[in-house]
Order: sequence, then structure tokens, then C-alpha cells
Amino acid sequence: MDESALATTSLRETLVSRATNESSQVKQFEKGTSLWADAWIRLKKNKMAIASLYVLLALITLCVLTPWISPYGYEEQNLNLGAIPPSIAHWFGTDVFGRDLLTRVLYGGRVSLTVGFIATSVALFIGVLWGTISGYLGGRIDIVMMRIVDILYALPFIIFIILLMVVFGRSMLLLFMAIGAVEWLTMARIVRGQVLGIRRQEYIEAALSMGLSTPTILRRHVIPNTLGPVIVYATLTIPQVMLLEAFLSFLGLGIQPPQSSWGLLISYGAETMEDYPWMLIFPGLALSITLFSLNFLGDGLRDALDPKASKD
Amino acid sequence: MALLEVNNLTTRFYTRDGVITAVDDVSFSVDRGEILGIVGESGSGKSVCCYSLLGLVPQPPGKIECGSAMFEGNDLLACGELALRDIRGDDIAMIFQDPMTSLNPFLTVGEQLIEPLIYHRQYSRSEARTRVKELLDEVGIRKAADRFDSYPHEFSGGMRQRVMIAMALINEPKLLIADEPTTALDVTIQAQILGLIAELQKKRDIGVIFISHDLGVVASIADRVLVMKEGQVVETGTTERLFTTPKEEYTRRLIDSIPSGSKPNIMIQTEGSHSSEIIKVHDLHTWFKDRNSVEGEYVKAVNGVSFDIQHGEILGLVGESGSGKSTIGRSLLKLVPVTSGEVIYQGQNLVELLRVQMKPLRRHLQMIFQDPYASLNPRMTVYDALAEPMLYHEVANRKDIGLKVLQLMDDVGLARRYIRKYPHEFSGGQRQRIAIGRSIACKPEFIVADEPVSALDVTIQSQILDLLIELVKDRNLTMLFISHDLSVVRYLCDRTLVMQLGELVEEGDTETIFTSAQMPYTRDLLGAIPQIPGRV
Amino acid sequence: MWRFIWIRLLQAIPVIFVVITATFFLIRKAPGGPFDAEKPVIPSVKRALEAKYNLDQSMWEQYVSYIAGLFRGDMGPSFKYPGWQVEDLIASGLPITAELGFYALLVALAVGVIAGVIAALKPNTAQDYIPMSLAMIGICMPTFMLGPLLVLLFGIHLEWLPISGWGDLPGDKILPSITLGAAYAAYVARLSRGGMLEIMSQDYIRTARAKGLPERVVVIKHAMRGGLIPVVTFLGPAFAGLLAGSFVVETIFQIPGLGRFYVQAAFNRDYTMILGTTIFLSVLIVMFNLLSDMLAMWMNPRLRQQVSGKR
Amino acid sequence: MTIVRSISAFVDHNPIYYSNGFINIEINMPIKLAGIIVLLLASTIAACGTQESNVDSGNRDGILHFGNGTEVQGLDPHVVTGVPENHLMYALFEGLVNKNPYTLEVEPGVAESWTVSEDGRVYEFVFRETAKWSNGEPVTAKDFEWSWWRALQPALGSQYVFMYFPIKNAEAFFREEIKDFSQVGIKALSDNILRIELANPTPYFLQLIDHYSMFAVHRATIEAHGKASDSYTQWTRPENFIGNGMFVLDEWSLNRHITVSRNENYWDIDKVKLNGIKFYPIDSLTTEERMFRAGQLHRTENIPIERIAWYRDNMPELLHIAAYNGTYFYRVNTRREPFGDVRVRRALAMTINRDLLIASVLDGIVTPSYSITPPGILGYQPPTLFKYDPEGARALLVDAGFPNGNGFPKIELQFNTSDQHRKIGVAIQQMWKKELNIDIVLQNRDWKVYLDNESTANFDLSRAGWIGDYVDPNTFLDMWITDGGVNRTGWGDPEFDRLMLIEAPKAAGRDARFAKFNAAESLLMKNMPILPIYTYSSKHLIHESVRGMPSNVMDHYNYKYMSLQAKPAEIAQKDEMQAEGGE
Repeated sequence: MDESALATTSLRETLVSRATNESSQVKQFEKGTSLWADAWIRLKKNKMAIASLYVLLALITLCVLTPWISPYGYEEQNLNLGAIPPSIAHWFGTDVFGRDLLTRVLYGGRVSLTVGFIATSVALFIGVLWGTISGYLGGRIDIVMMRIVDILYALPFIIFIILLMVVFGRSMLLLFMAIGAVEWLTMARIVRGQVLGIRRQEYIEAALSMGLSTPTILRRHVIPNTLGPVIVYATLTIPQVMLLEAFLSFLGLGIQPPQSSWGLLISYGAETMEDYPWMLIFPGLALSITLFSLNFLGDGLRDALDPKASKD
Repeated sequence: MALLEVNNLTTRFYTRDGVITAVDDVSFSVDRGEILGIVGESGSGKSVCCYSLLGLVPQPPGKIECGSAMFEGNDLLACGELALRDIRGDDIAMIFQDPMTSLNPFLTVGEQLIEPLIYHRQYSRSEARTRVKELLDEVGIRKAADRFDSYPHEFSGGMRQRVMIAMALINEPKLLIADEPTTALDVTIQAQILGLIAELQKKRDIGVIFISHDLGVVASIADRVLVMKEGQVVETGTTERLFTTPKEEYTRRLIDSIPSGSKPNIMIQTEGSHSSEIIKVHDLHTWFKDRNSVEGEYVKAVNGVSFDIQHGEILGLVGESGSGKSTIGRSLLKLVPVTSGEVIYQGQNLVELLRVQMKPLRRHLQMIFQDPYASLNPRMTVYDALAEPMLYHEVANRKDIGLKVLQLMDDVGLARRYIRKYPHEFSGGQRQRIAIGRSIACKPEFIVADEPVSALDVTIQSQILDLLIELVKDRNLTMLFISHDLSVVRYLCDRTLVMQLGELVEEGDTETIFTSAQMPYTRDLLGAIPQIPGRV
Repeated sequence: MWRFIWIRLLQAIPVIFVVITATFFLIRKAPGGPFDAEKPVIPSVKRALEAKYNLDQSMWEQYVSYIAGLFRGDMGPSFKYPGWQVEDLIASGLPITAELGFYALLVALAVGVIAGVIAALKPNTAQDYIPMSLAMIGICMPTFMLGPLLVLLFGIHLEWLPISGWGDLPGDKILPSITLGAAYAAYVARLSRGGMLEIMSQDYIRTARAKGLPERVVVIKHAMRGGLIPVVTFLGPAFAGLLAGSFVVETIFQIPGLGRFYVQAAFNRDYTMILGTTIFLSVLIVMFNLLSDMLAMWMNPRLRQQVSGKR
Repeated sequence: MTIVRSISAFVDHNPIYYSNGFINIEINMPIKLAGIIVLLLASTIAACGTQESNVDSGNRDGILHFGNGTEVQGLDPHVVTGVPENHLMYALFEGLVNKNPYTLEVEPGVAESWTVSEDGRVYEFVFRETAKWSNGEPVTAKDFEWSWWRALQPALGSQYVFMYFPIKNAEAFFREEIKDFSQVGIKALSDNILRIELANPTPYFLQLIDHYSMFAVHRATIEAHGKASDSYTQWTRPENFIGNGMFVLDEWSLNRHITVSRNENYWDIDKVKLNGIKFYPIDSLTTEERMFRAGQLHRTENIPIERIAWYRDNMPELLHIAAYNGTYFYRVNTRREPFGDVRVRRALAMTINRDLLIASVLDGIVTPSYSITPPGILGYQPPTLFKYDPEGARALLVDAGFPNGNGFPKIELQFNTSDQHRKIGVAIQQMWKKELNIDIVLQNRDWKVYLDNESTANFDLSRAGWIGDYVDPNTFLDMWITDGGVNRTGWGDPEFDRLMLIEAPKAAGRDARFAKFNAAESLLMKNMPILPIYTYSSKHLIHESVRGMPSNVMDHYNYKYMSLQAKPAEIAQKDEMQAEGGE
């Protein structure tokens, strides 16, 4: 470790120090307030990420505004019409109940995006906390904490969900808990892996030599440095969570008709893909666009949060 | 005709932050049987210059704008990647700075050594094996046959560099480019490697380009020296001439900044009140579990060391890597678990204190690390790094913290405008200033400085050393200065301890040790310091 | 190495024990019993059934006798398919699911590593974006969507491949393996790209180039060994995940694997079968995590030595 | 529905500061490799392309490939329940009588002939000399006597034991109130005469004894593998199996297939044209339909509703939809408000636009139902006491105190998870919302939770369906007696009980009996503890080569009538010409 750290006169060093000398002259008093503010400044330079951000914002806005802008209600049926392909009146076509698919996709987006973001945040919160503590403290605590993760991995998930539902009834809160309960496990493993590396860094030793308490070290020095992989994983988790929501809805947890979500629309669409392909294509597109945007945004954020990454 | 003749070489990098001219219209030549030293600070373009010749500059962002490099009638810059590939590792070979990262950790050294033979000379594997063993013997690796199937991590730093040299020489190149080959090595090993390069060069009569930021090293090996600054050639001449009568101001400054001689004003030992010890170390043991050992054996990094540190002094601690000197520093501050012994500070034995009890003492006991880049959190700005200890130990409050940080930056010589910048945006010296600033932020009494200048360029090194002396004086600090570089220790320290294999071998006033060392080990260390022409 | 394996296996014992215990009591708390049906079972019949399967005993008695049975290698009869012992059912389903998972992993590795390496060679160019975007689509596309799509395309319209069964018709293993492997291919691609990018910036790659080695040798011999370690570490959890997640593919392609048994058992409240499959899956998860860790260590000479305990 | 718990230890590595791409990089090796793999795959695939489908090989070899829903639980006729088991039982066993698949009339089976006493209480079956077990032993009256004794053992746990209850003292014996089996009305008078005495005249008794729960099993085989009352022993494994049906068990591969082949000892084997049947347990409807289309199956158990339109337009000849002996309805929990009020129940029933629902969501394949009994079983016609009348329904709600749905509590409609139940629920939910302005919450539940809720009366409205066990209105009506096991609505009426339990069994003649049923059913539908929605249809895709597989209201098959014929000559010729043209 020490030896490789000595390698200062490498090519990279040359580039960076030269770039610093020259660019620092240019923007002398550039001011940020925190890692996040600086990250925002850097993110703004990443065209793909910003474009993705706009796409996401536009999508969210559309979904939020749907009740006021859509000429149709999401539950409004026209059984005589039935399932028809896209037309002027129904841009995305209709489902077997004659409901406007565009309206339903946008309404579904409200559910899916909410579930996606909140459940992922729950998973993120638990996973990062668990993984950080486990990885940083190490030793027996680490072994016990990771074995608990192993146990939770192995428990039969379906039974777990059914029990949750029976004990607590159906609610959105429960849905987030159930999804969070599953997804945090992987997150914890990833974070732990990262922390094992960070723990050996000299700046942690420096923080220790300053006498900082463990929570302070975790909060200020460890967690911020795990963010990169965590963000990337989180952006990959969101679509998984959206699909998991559909599965939970099949088990009776989650949302119920006439409400819908992208996951549900896609799984219904997949059943009838030959006969009503539009019922799969449009919700699938919505999910894919969201996923791609999240992915670019996630990569952008990861780089933006890493002050070292001057390139994309 | 010269072996290699470079004319008007210009290399630029097209980055997001603009175009950087790394190498600017550089011309030089190397003859067969000659060692050309290229010196310059980090970022002077000396490495890029050589990488450009062999097509090792990543493109993009790099671009070789113009110039020619004639090598045996071929223009290296114009002959194309395929032709270059035939030349690389065959006619022209390279040695890199850090043998640890430059050898593939996933392949045995033997496998890596035979590759040039197989790909350039079409040797069979067994022929290549035989040849490799001969060469390993030649570069001084004992039991070469046994080590053939070892992995790089099983070698020590010096041995790895010998392997690198063997790898470079295996195809009998005509030109060897050595890029800072000894920077990562201890002073004694450095002397051995320099000797080896010089010996092989004479034996085979090849041309060598020797790149280093260390003028002492260059002086001891090169026939001619090229001084570079910001991509341009400042001065060139024979080693003798350049060091004795430098023409350019820049060259002179470089030479002057080499630490030499003893400390300017040694702390005056007044007989009375001042000579109290601040820290007493008694019979300190710090052992680590040997992770490679099945039986749970211990690595005795520090094994029964006792010494005192006097108020206001700078105590030097020297030794080779692995001698346990860094562990002593960390043991004093309880950054590693101490096995047994006493560290008495303010009447308390630190070894026995709990974490909570240590906390109030921490602000008085600080540390400066070897690699400022690694010891600074990459996601914290200068402001964050400096404010954190002050806020945490309540030396400052939210209101005046901004001002205090700025004052601190003034104290360590950092321009105030850098306050919002991140560690990677600074040069090595600036980073070390940040780290020093952090360590003195809470006005400590005692600082352990663990090789704080070994990663720095020579000019920066002298600036930092001066800063340390000044701070120690102004702030009434006491310092344990750990270093493998004896000339730095002589320049800085009042007293010096010499360590070998976890134990103290010699202790005394710095000048006494340098002029009349008692122990052979100390004398070996002293003898390995590269000498600069014109100095005693 | 043996010591390392030994410690890991020892740690696995309490894990599996807790899993068994928790599952045993959890499933009995779930509403609905194994014999509930639309037509209510006549009470005397129900009593007879419960007596037959010891369900009339107290929970603890049942638990103790189950654990005792486990030590004898007896997992009890399945409740849903009472003519069969749980171990028989697992023995019939597990090899198939394992084979399916293995092929899916091969697909994931072949596609993922190639895509990831191609992408890493020229980052931030079309050569990077195209394979990685395809990988993203793999992540977007859930199995229940990809499976039918492949079936319709290759099975029904082109009539190239059989669309159901496992080992019944030549080529019937291709579509399920691709379907199951696709999502993992995407992960492998991202992992290998990341790993390769990191390795390609290492100094020793520069050394290899300075030796004048062909780029092919640089990439395959020097870079891939280290660059694919993250992929190898991922293999263990991935294989366990493939096994647990094979249910959808097994249903779509009519494959008699363990995934179907597992999910059917959960829905049928087939207590013994749920327990049996859970035990097997948790053992597999532990084993494959161990295997991939060992493989990753073996690939890294430094760790290999540390683990093997020599020197 | 992914339950993959993303065990994806996903670590994205550090961004790279500069590229190592070289300008002169040679063509990338991995791209070449990818090309090779694609080529290899393509050639493998092409090699697989020219296979003979199951249907083609089956037609040649006389093997019927039969989509059979889910995996069977077992193969013991006295223990199993369910439709997939049903299909296998009729292949492996034969009862005293058979049914003609075209008319559903009873035909002789093991019993060559039978006589019924004047009062309809005593049946005497004369056994066929040639009836044999698959090991060649004769099937005797004693076999039946022993088998029925076995079926009545409580320890065996037969779930269809109530089929025996019309027999004198059978129920008492089963409940262990009588220990002596000789008091039960089952008696083998000789090896070839079986005498059955009933408690009451039961006109549908001959229908009952065609049910597999009243088949005979081979005593020696069963006793070789356990006690008579042991269920699920090894005797049903292919290597042990002995039956008396048209086929014998060859192979039982769980979740894969069950194969049966001709039983050469079957008395009427000359009439059996199939050489064997392969039963496939297929959980997914869509998979089954695709397997059919790819020529892997001769016959499917079901059809996804969405595909029906396509078949109707393109291959109507393969589509076999027929009325089925079952009714789809919603149970109402009359113990919960506001359903204690019959006006509310009626209002809900009257606002379901069954015709529109069926035409849109169900693609017109079922018929609306306004009562519990499907119309036309043995000529019985159920009463129709209401019609689609939102106007009238609103008026009823006003009377009940919920004008325009005001104050109507938020009630829940539970259904077990299924696409079709969901669709129907969604449509009906919207109808009630639109016409009555009341809000219903739809809640799907896992099957076992759904059952648990139903049996503990923990529901407001619950989706239900009832398939008749035999061809008689009784099977739809006797469940609604007060506190009946499957009533579950909380509704009960002594008058209804009296009609069903006392008057109908004693009624002389079919017409008188049906009149009692009609009176009872009218009473039921006036009180409306259930909301009938439609009469089931059986839906199958059947390949053209299959003969003798007619649709009938019981969805009953008699394999003796079936045969496989390759395509008619002119079609085969046309195909060949097309194929040649396409080359």
C-alpha cells in the first residue's frame, strides 16, 4: 500500500498537476458549499446525465399531472370498445376494458416511481448502515451481522410476504417494508465489501489520530466514500423493485385494481403480447426509458460525487 | 551517429480542462554506452517525453504533435504501432518506477520474464526458461531456479526491481529507459540497484536514459544530464559541469534545495527547566499476528524499545523499510494495538488508556503521514479537512471557523483561494501542507511525522522541511521525525535514533551519529547516500 | 486452505440451523393448512390426515421429530405429493435446476464477459456504449417477458427450437438457458467492464506493452486474470440466485426443476417440501459463496498463499 | 413475476481517468470470439430445426399428447381429487359403468348389466366374465366390495367419501357409528354379482358409480405395500401398479409427464385405438397454448381468453368450447352489514351487466347465469327471478337506506390470484361504481389465504365457482342448506333445508323431484346469498387429427372412443406443395 502510494510521478500525476496549475488560474474563486453542491456543479457538465435528469423530471411531472391533463380516468372503462391498437383518440391504445393505456401508464408511473424510489431508499438506508457497521467494526460483529444476512437470504420469501400481509393487512407502507427487507441484503454486502477496502485507507487512520468517534468517522469518512458503487447499484435496484412490486401484487400485497403500476402492466402485457402487443410495448418503454435515464444519471452522479473523476 | 536522436518532440494532452503541452519542443540524443539523466520536478514532462517515444502515451487524450525520434534509422514517431511493438521490449526496453505495481501480480515472474523472448525472439518456453535463469543470476537473484515460479509479492522491493531489470535486459536491448527506478526503494537498496544498472550498462555497452527527480541519484550515475521544467529543456551538460557550474537559475535552485549539512540551529539544551521529557517510552512491544502463518506466529514489528523525547526537540528515527520505525510512531499514538510496554505522556500510560480516555489527549498528539494523498479523504475539501478537527475538539466554533481555517492555510503556506478544492487537485507538496495544517490545527504538543517528505520532489521537499522547522519553533512543538532519508534527518533533527529489525541499534545527537557512527548498520546507511559532485 | 474452508463451513452450521428453525415456525404461522381445499375436508378425514403427518402433536414435538428425522436423512413425505419423500422430489428436481443454472451461467459469462471486455477496451466510445446498452436492456427485460419473446420468435415463428421440456428433444435446453442467463449477462457485463477498466489502467499493463506484447496477449493474459475477479466473486451469489429464481423459466418452458417445486410448495403450504427446499437452497447458497470466494482467492496469488497457509 | 432476489453483488469499479485505448489496436479479439459463438449457436439451432413434432410422431404411433393442467397428487382413485387426476383415473381404471361421451348416458363397464328394484333402492350388478386386472386376474364383485370397504375407512382420508353416503349405512360406517361392515348396503353375492342397497331412492346413483372414487382397486397390490387404509403408498408407482382400465401406467415423472400404454388385458381392448397417452402437467396456460401451437400437444386443458379471438378467426376448427357443469358466482357474507339486507344483495346482482361482461372481458365464451344451477342438466331449468336492471337496483338501494350509494360502507371483494378473476372483478367493480356509486375494494389473495378467509367467514364478497360432481341439480343445491360445509354465506332457511333434505329425495319421478329443486332454488335466489355471474364453459384446443373427443357438459372423456388420424389426404398434399414451393 505504502509503496504504491509513493508512485507519485506517474503519468497520471503529471496530467493532474498540470491541469490543476492551469485550470486553477482560470477559476480561482469558484465556490461550492459541500460535496453535494460540488457534485451538482460537476453533474451539470455531464450532458448525458443532465439529459437523463430532464427526461426523468419530465416523466415524473407528467405522471403527477396526469389527473388534470388526461381526458380519461385511469379506471374509466368502455367495455364496448375493448382492446384497440393505438389511435388518435387513444395514443397508446386501450386494454380489454377499453381503458386508455396512456392514462394507465402515467398513473402506473405514479405508483411505480413512488415504490421504486421509496423502497430503494429504504433498502439503501438499511443496507448502507448495516454494511458500514459490519465492515468497519469487523471481527465477530462482522461475522454475526453477515450471517444474519445469509439467514435472511435463505428464508422462503413467499411465506414471509404472506405472513406480513396476514399480520399487518395491506398497505403501501408494508409494501415498502417488504421490498426494502429483500433488497437491503445485497446492498449491505456491497457496502461491506467497499468498507473493508476503505477501512484500511490512511485517511481513516488520520481520522482516528484526530480522536474522532466511530459514528463520526463512519458518517464523514466512510459512508461518503462508498457512494459510487452504492448509487450505481441503487439505480439498478429501482427497476428490480418495480418488477418485484408486481410480484408482490400477485401475492396480494401491493396495489390492487383498478390501480396499476408499470410492473403489473408489463406482466399483463407479457401474457397477451401476441394479441395486444401495445399493452406490453408502451409500459415496457416507460420502464426502459426510466431505467436508462436512471443508469446514466447514476453513472453521472457517481462520477460527480467522486471529485477525482474529471472525465466521464 | 547517436543511438537515439530526438528532435523537436511536442506532446499535448487534450483534456476537459483544456490543452496541456506536456512536452514542448524537446530535443536530445543518447549515444551507445552513455547514461543520460533526465531530471525535473513532477509534471516537468520527463516521463511523458520517454513514453512518447515508445507509443506508450494513451491516445486520446494524448497526442504527439510533431518531432522525430531517429533510432537506428527508423523514426519511432512515424513507424506505426506494429513496428513500434517490435522495437519495444526488444531494441528498447524500459524499467519503471514502482516494481510492485509494474509487475503483474497475477503471473509468476518467470512467466513475465520469458514473454519478451517468446514474442520477439521466438524462443521455445524451455529455451526461454534457461535463458531467464541465467539472467536472474546475473542481476543478483539467488537461487534463480527456485524463484522462477514465484509471484511478485513474494519478492522484496529491491528484488522486484532486479526482476524488472532482468526483464528489460533479456532481449539485449540497445537502449534502456529507466523511469525513476529507485524512487520507491530504501537508500541502501537504491545504492545496490544503481550499482547494478551502471555495471550492466558498462558490460553490455548500451545506452541508458535515466529519469529521476532525485539529483543525487542522477549525479551518481549519469554521464550527461538534461534538466526539464514544464515540458521544456532548461539546461543540458555533462554531470560534472552541470552540478559544479550550473548555467541556469532553475538548475541552481534544484541543486541548492538538496538537503545537506546539519541542522542550521540545533535546539539549545539549556541545563535547567527545559530538558524535561515530554514522552517516555519504556520497553515497547508491538507484535502483529502473522497472517501468512498457520500456527499464529507473530511479526515482532517493535520489540522492546525504550527512549525519551525531550520537550521542543525534533527526534529523528531512521531505518530501512520493515525496521519497525513507522510502527513505533503509530504505537505512540495508539493507532495500532500495543502488545506491552509503557508510553508515558502527562503522567499517564497511554498504552493502558481506553478509547474514551484517549480522546481528550488526541488533540495534543498528532500525526503527519507519509502519503498526503492517501491520508486525505478524497471527498473532503481543504476547508472540510482543516475544519473537522477544530470543530470536533471545539478549538473553534461555527462562527469563527472560516477565519481560523484561513489563518491555518496562511500558516502552512497555502493560498487562500484553494479553500474549496479537493486533495486530488493539488500537487504533492500542497497536499502535504494540507496534512500538516490538519495536524497542527488543534495546537498539539507532539507530532509524529512519518516520512512526510519522501514522496515529494526535491525542491518541494526542502520547502516542507523548512516549514516544519519553522512550525516546531513558532508553536513550541515536539516532533518525532521518521525517515529513511538520512540527509533529510541530518538537516532537520536534533537527536536521532537508528532502528533495525524492531530494535534500537544506535541513539545520539544527529551530528555525532553522522560523523562518528558506532554501529556497522548505521555506517552502511550513511554510506549509501548518493554523493553530489562538488559537495563533501 | 483447508482451515479457511473449515471455518466457513463451521460458520454455516448455525446459519442453516437458524434458517431451518425460523422457516419451520414461520410456515406454520401462515394462514391455510396443507389440507385446506375448496370443498372442506370432512373433519374425521382431516383428523386422520393430521395424525398421519404428526400435525396433531404440539409444535415443539413436531419440530424435535423433524430435526431428528433430518439427522436420519429423512425429510418426511411431501404434503402435496404424499406418495413421495421430500428428498426424492429434491433429487428429481435439483439436478435439472442445477444444470439449467449452470448453462444459464455459461450464457451469462460468455455474453457478459465478451460484452464487458469489448466495452472496456475503448471506454466512452460506440464500442463501449452499444454492448453496455444491450446489457441494460437485458436488465430491463424481465424473464417473464424475454422467455415468451424467445419462444414466439425461435419456437413458433422460425420453428428452430423446441419450446418446452428439458432433455426431451434435442436443443430444448437452449432457450431456457438463454432466458435465465440474460439478466445475469447484463450484470456480468457491467462487472467485467468495471474490472477491466481498472486493470487496464494499472502500471503492469504498461509494462506488458513496453515489452512489445501483442494487444491480444496484453488483454487476455495480463488484464483478464485480474479484471475478471469481480465477476468470479459474483458467480457464487449469482448461481444461488439462479437456482432460487429459476421458477419463472421452469414454468414458461415446462421444466421439471426444483424452482417449480419450491414455489408450488410455498403456495400449497407443503410444509415438509418448503423446509426441504429451503434447507437445500441455503446449503447451496453457502456452498457457492464459498466456492466462488475460493476461486477468487485462487485467482489472486497473494490471497492464495495467505489462505493455503504455506510459508 | 420475478422472485429472483437479485443476489447480485454488484460492484462497479472506479471510473477511469484516462483511456488506455490505442489508436492502432488490432481488430478486437473478443469481437471475433463473439462472432464464432454466434455462428456455433446458429448451426446448432439450425440442426434442431428439422424435428418431428410430438403431434406428428403421436399420430404415427398412436400416442395422444394430452395437456393435463397441474401435476397429479396421486393415482389412488380413493384418495385423489381434482380434474387432472380425473383424466388419469378414467385411463387407468374402469368403474361398474361407463359414460358415453356424446350423450353422457350410462354404458356398461365392469358390470355387464344391472337391475334396479321397484322402489329404486336396490341395485344388482352382474359382472363381466372378461373383466380383468392388468395382471390378468379377473375383476370380481368381491374386489368391489373390498374396495368400497376400503374407501369408507376414515383413516384413508377419502375426500369424496360422501359419494357413498346414499348407500345404506355407509355414512354411519364411515363415522364409525357402525363397526360391522355387513350392515352396510354393499354385498358381493357371488364373484360376479354385487348387490347395493341404498338408504333412499337416488335417481342419480348410476351417475355416482361412474365417479372414480367408486372404482375398484387391486387388493393384493395394495396390501403388499401397506395397510388397506394407508394412503399414498408405493402401490401407484409404475413398477407396482395394477389397474383395470384401458391403459396401464408406464412412467410417472413428476412435473414432466405421466405415460400410460394399452392394457392388453382390458376386456374391450379391441375397441381401444390409442396405443398410449402422455399426460403433461403444465402450470401456465400460455405455455400450454404455445406448446399446442408448436405441435407438442394434441389437446390442451384450457385456453388463455386473449387467444380465443385469434383461433376463432384463424383456426376455428381447433377451438372446442362447450357449456360446462359449473357456475361462477360471488359469495355474499350475509352476516356482515350491509349484506344482511336482501335488498342490497339483490341490487348488486341486478347491476352486473352479464351480457356486456361476457361479450368484452370473456370474449363471449360463456353464458350469463341468473341462478346457481346451470341450465339444462338432464332437462332441469333453473328459475330466472331477476334481470339486469340498474334502475330497479338503485330503487332497492334507496329503500335499503343508501340513496345514490351514500353511506354505503367500503366493502371488499376477495378473489384468489388469477388473471380472469381479476378482470371480472375489475369490470364488475366499475359497473357497481357507475350504476350504484358504491366503492368496492378488490383484493386478490394467495389460494390458501383465500380459502382460510372463506372458511372462517372473513370476507365481504368472495369470488367462487362450483363444478358439479355428477350430472344432477342436487350437486349445486344441497350445499346451501343451513350451515352446510360449503355454504359459507351465513344464509340459511329451514324451508330450503326441508325441500332439499326431505322432500326432494322422496319425490317420485324426475319431474316431481325437479319441481322440488326448482322451489328450493327459487327460494335461494330470492334471498340471493350468492350473486351468480356465468355458467362455465370447457375450453380446449384439440388437434384436427384427434377423433372421438366430443365436448360435453361434464367435460368427460372416454378414451375408448378416441383415435388419431393423420391429416386428411387433400390437406397433407396441399402442405407438401406449399413446402416444395417454399424451398
